[in-house]
Amino acid sequence: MPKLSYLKALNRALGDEMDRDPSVFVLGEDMNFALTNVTAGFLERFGPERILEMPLTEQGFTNFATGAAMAGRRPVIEFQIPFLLLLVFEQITNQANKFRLMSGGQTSVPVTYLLPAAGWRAAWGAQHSDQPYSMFAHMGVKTVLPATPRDAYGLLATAIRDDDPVVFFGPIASLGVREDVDYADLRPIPLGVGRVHRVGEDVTVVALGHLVADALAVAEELAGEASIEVFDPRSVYPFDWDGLARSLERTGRLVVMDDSNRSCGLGGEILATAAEEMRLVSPPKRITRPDGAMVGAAPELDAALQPTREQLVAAVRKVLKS
Amino acid sequence: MPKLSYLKALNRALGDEMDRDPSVFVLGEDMNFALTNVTAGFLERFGPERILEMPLTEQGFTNFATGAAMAGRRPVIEFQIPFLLLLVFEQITNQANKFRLMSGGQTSVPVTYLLPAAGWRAAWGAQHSDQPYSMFAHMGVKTVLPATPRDAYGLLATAIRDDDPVVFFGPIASLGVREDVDYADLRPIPLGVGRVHRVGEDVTVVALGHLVADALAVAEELAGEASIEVFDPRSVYPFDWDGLARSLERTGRLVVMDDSNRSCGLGGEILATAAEEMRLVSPPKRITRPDGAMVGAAPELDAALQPTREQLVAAVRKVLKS
Amino acid sequence: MTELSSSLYHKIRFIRRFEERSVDLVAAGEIASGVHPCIGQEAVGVGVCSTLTHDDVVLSSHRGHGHLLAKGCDPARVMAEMCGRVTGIDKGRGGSFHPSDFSANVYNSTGTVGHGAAIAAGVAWAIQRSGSSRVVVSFFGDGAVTQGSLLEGFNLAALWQLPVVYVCENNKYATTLPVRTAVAGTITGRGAAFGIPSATVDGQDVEVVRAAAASAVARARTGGGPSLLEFDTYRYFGHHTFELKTRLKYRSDAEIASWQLRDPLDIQAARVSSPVRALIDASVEVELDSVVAFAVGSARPDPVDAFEYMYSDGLRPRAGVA
Amino acid sequence: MTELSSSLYHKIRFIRRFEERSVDLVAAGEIASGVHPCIGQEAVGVGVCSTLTHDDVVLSSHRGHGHLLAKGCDPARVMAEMCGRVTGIDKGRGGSFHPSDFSANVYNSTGTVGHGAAIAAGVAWAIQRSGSSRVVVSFFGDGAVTQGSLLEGFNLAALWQLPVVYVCENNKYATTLPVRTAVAGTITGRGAAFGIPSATVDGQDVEVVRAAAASAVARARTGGGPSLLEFDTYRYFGHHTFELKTRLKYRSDAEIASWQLRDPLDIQAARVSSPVRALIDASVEVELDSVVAFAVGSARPDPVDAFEYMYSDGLRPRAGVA
Ligand SMILES: Cc1ncc(C[n+]2csc(CCOP(=O)(O)OP(=O)(O)O)c2C)c(N)n1
Ligand SMILES: Cc1ncc(C[n+]2csc(CCOP(=O)(O)OP(=O)(O)O)c2C)c(N)n1
Ligand SMILES: [Mg+2]
Ligand SMILES: [Mg+2]
Repeated sequence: MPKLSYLKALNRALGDEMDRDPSVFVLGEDMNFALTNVTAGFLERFGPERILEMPLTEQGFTNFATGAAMAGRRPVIEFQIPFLLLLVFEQITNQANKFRLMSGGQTSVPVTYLLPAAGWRAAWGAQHSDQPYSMFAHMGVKTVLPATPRDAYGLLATAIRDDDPVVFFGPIASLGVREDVDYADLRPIPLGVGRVHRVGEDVTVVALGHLVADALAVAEELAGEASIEVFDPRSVYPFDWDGLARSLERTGRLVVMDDSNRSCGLGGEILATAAEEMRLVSPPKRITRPDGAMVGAAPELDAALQPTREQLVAAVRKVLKS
Repeated sequence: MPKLSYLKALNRALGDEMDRDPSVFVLGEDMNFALTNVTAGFLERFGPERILEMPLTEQGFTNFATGAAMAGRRPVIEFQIPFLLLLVFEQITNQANKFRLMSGGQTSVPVTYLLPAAGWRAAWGAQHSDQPYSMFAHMGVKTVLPATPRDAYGLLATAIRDDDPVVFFGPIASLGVREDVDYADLRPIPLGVGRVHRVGEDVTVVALGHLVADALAVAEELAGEASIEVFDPRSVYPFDWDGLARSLERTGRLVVMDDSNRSCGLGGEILATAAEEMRLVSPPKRITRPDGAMVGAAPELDAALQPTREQLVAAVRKVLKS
Repeated sequence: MTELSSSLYHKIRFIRRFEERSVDLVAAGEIASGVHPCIGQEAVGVGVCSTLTHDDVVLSSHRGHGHLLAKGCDPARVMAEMCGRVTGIDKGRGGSFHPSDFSANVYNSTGTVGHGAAIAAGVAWAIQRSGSSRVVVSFFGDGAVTQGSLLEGFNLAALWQLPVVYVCENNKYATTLPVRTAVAGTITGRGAAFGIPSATVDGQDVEVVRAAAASAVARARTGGGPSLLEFDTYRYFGHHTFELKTRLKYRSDAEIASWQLRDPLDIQAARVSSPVRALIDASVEVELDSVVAFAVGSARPDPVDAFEYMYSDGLRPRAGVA
Repeated sequence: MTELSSSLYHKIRFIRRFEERSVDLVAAGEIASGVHPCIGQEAVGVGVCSTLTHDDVVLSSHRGHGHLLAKGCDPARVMAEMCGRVTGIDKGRGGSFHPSDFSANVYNSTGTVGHGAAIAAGVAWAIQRSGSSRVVVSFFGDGAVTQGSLLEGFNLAALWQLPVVYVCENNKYATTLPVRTAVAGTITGRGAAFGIPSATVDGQDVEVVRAAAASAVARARTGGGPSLLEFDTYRYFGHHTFELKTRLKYRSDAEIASWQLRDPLDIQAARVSSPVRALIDASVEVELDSVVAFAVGSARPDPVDAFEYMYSDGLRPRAGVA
């Protein structure tokens, strides 16, 4: 079976959707040279009418995409840097995501916001390394953060076909990850449906994005001590609360590993919902970035602000003991 | 003792700080006519050099304030509508709030972002009624949401004197609230220090902003059934975790009433931190807006998305029973 | 052209009286949001929209009632929308400020001042690429020209020579802010900077407006690209009905009176014989009686429907209580 | 003026070699972020800064090494910053992309392209109101002129006739994007639209740059308000050192060669006698040896200091694990 990388999966999903539906087009910066490689080969394949090179004008082209979507197109906007999603935060959350409601259902805004570069970039500094996915969930924007090439393919296809705005976070740290896939098996994956990567009995570890690999490694490492279930929600919003509840029904213990900032982040939301509504036999724990984590530009310092496997090991042991 | 309204408290705190420190100035829209009344009388009192009328250019004047702050001034920016804080979200969270770190401590950016109109406005529609304070906490921006005129005075004074960016949320629903105060008692209130409005033994109700009044009313109403402690954190970030822990040490039961959206909101953060680190003898509960609450423009519909006293009563009873 | 003259008079008269009726309905508590009346500016919307076909698209503003009526929306359903009724063009989810009506190709009226310009560019791009000769008109005020996103929209429209007509209704104020104190340089100069043919035109004489709009629309329809038309106009009423309470003195009675000397209604009335006018005026009152009756007589929305129309797939957000 | 000519040559030569050395340090793994070299554009920063005093303020960009050195920052501490060392101008928190050095009045280099323009206006306003005659220079590229916030800054600077000189280094590309495909109209036309005196000037001849900058700076210093100078220049190196790996073909070798015929180093060299040049070149190498030795020999930051400098009051965010 061919090995498909996460990056290639994005390229393939986007290309397949463009073949399938002529209303799908891509816009963004450095499109003509496919700087991120997500659209490698597309200019030749689909032409400049469907691969739109944009000026350095993110708010303008985000609103532009909203207009094109209301006029029947399915824009996919590629953003190169996480903070660009902060720059267009109002245009996505307060405009694109509300126009359907405001029109009483007359229109919909099927735009996909694709960030194939989510997370920390060593030494790129404070302004380039945020993980804003929790805030899109807070604002009710459909948001996904797939961990594997197969899930990346399936959720990007779904995001593009969805009639509402969807933000797709692809972790920098995952782009090179490869997976054996039978291309025939690649298909859309529904929003809000998590995936149990590993079945376990003693504790549920929830992880997303590139941290799923860390969770699986730790589960292996601790296999002798405990049976760890690894649950990847895959979608940040809507969230697979039923899937989480099913897992906790069995394990009753919860540790979350989440790359977003601690305060009001997804990790906290998972702990809160579990504590309020689900079975927990011991206090849950989360491993996140610190509150309002701001990285500088020195890798040593910044690495100290990222969640680690050691922290996960300690948290799992703690939760098992209590 | 004179009765001081919340709105008057803002006016007084701002005026006192401007008297005290000539580097403090105000900028915003419709300043020359003090549309919000926060700066009523200031143009005459302080002159156009310190009361700056701004064009409709929020990102520009937010960056402008950042520059003025780096050059030694203490700007207070008034925003008339909650979503304007979404429009300048990047300028506050990814620029102003990071420049101190990025400079290795060489500079600081003492800007106060004052929103004297936080929350739902009946029928003003989907784009005018958000409560974004949880997201500023997520990004590590100092954020306050005072509930009473005295606290509003004290926390606005503190926000202005603080050397970092601080976002001040003043709830629309609280602006008319009046309190007997001895002006001599008005003084700065430190960030991150909560206030126990009512001591209780059985359950801790955490409420912020205009919901504190609802919490107190419900505490009265249920006085016969239970002894309810009402805790107002006052600051959203930094949060008074020690104060909450002290309260839970005694009550062991928690209900949070929070006007922000449910997913990844402050209410969830409080439940998560309590569940992870504090004493809880029964599952905590929260009353919030729904996930990604979007109000329309019909008051009946929108009111159905706001937290209510009835919900709080039910939640308190539930928590007491379990 | 008395045919045309009287039909233009009819439309202006209708909008004038519609606005006056809506102000009454605000006082009567039927329009909870209050309104931004276009009284004094009717000739702009009427003149511009008189050059459009049903298929042409309009993006309106917060002061949009006149645009909607001139574009052919059902007045009864527009008024019902303003009253937050389920029979409204947006089922009560858009309201007076931010309506849309796809049955008349009014795509929306975003609440973020100035941001409609780039949305319009996106709609125009999609239309142009679909091979149609439809034209997009984007209405905004003088306040919008200091919003960077508007200029980002200009750049995109000019780069790709899109079929958009940008219509700036320069009514001299943004709320209380005089345009001359907010706009450095000129409004038309901003269009010229992007190579967009730009002109300042009398906005009080509907036939002058129509002539200017006709050539801009013809240019757009025939592949000549975008235009910017700045119409000199004035609102006789306050920015919003709240000015009935807050007596803001940001302009002199003399200034208002001087503009009333060129009332668009009088200017056009002079071109219509008094008997014809009498018939029109009477018919307008009759029609408005039924418009108001329909609106206030329509059902209010049921609070249980608060989640309706938020998402295309019927996704139901979690409620604010578990 | 051979005194001046040779000192200008000296600065250009120093920056050219400094950049070449930094590219080596990227290859050597000492500069983890990579760099955006200004090779080919040195005359702009040198010519402009040669007209400034120590007290004048510079806001730089991501391609800012040349600006910093020309403004008088300590080269050893700039290089140390790029290497993420504690001896760096920002103690390793700013890095190569977003440095500041208040000891030389370089206030910052925000990562949000185009947003420095409004920050500069704020600094200039504060300076002007303090009665000082200091001037602010805001550097940005051709890519920045399509960012709405930049134009919002122009409007504010023009409205209040602030002492800012806007310097656009038009090096023909924004990453891979050719300026002619991104900018409708002209760059200077954008200044003119706001009534800002604007000119396009040769950016390769440092003495021409200096002359143009001198008059703009004099205008600002004497209350004449802002200016916009668009310098025609070119970068010989890629956008960022990542281009050493990704072989992007967005420009022809012939184009690069044609610009190398007007290399700012050669142009200025021709004005300096060869013996003097030989002395300068030799001294530059000696100095750069110690610059590099200082940088790579300096201590790396200690991970425990990751929270340093985030908040003025020493607020410590909660860690990512409880
Ligand atoms: C970006 C933004 N800033 C501020 C507001 C608040 N606001 C609503 S209407 C308005 C005045 C707009 O003036 P103008 O564009 O001239 O239109 P007019 O009201 O005169 O028709 C303002 C400031 C807003 N809705 N959006
Ligand atoms: C608002 C914003 N958009 C995109 C980026 C990513 N980015 C960094 S530098 C750059 C190119 C800037 O080009 P230009 O302004 O011409 O400066 P140059 O690199 O040519 O010196 C881009 C797109 C950014 N940092 N900020
Ligand atoms: Mg106006
Ligand atoms: Mg460039």
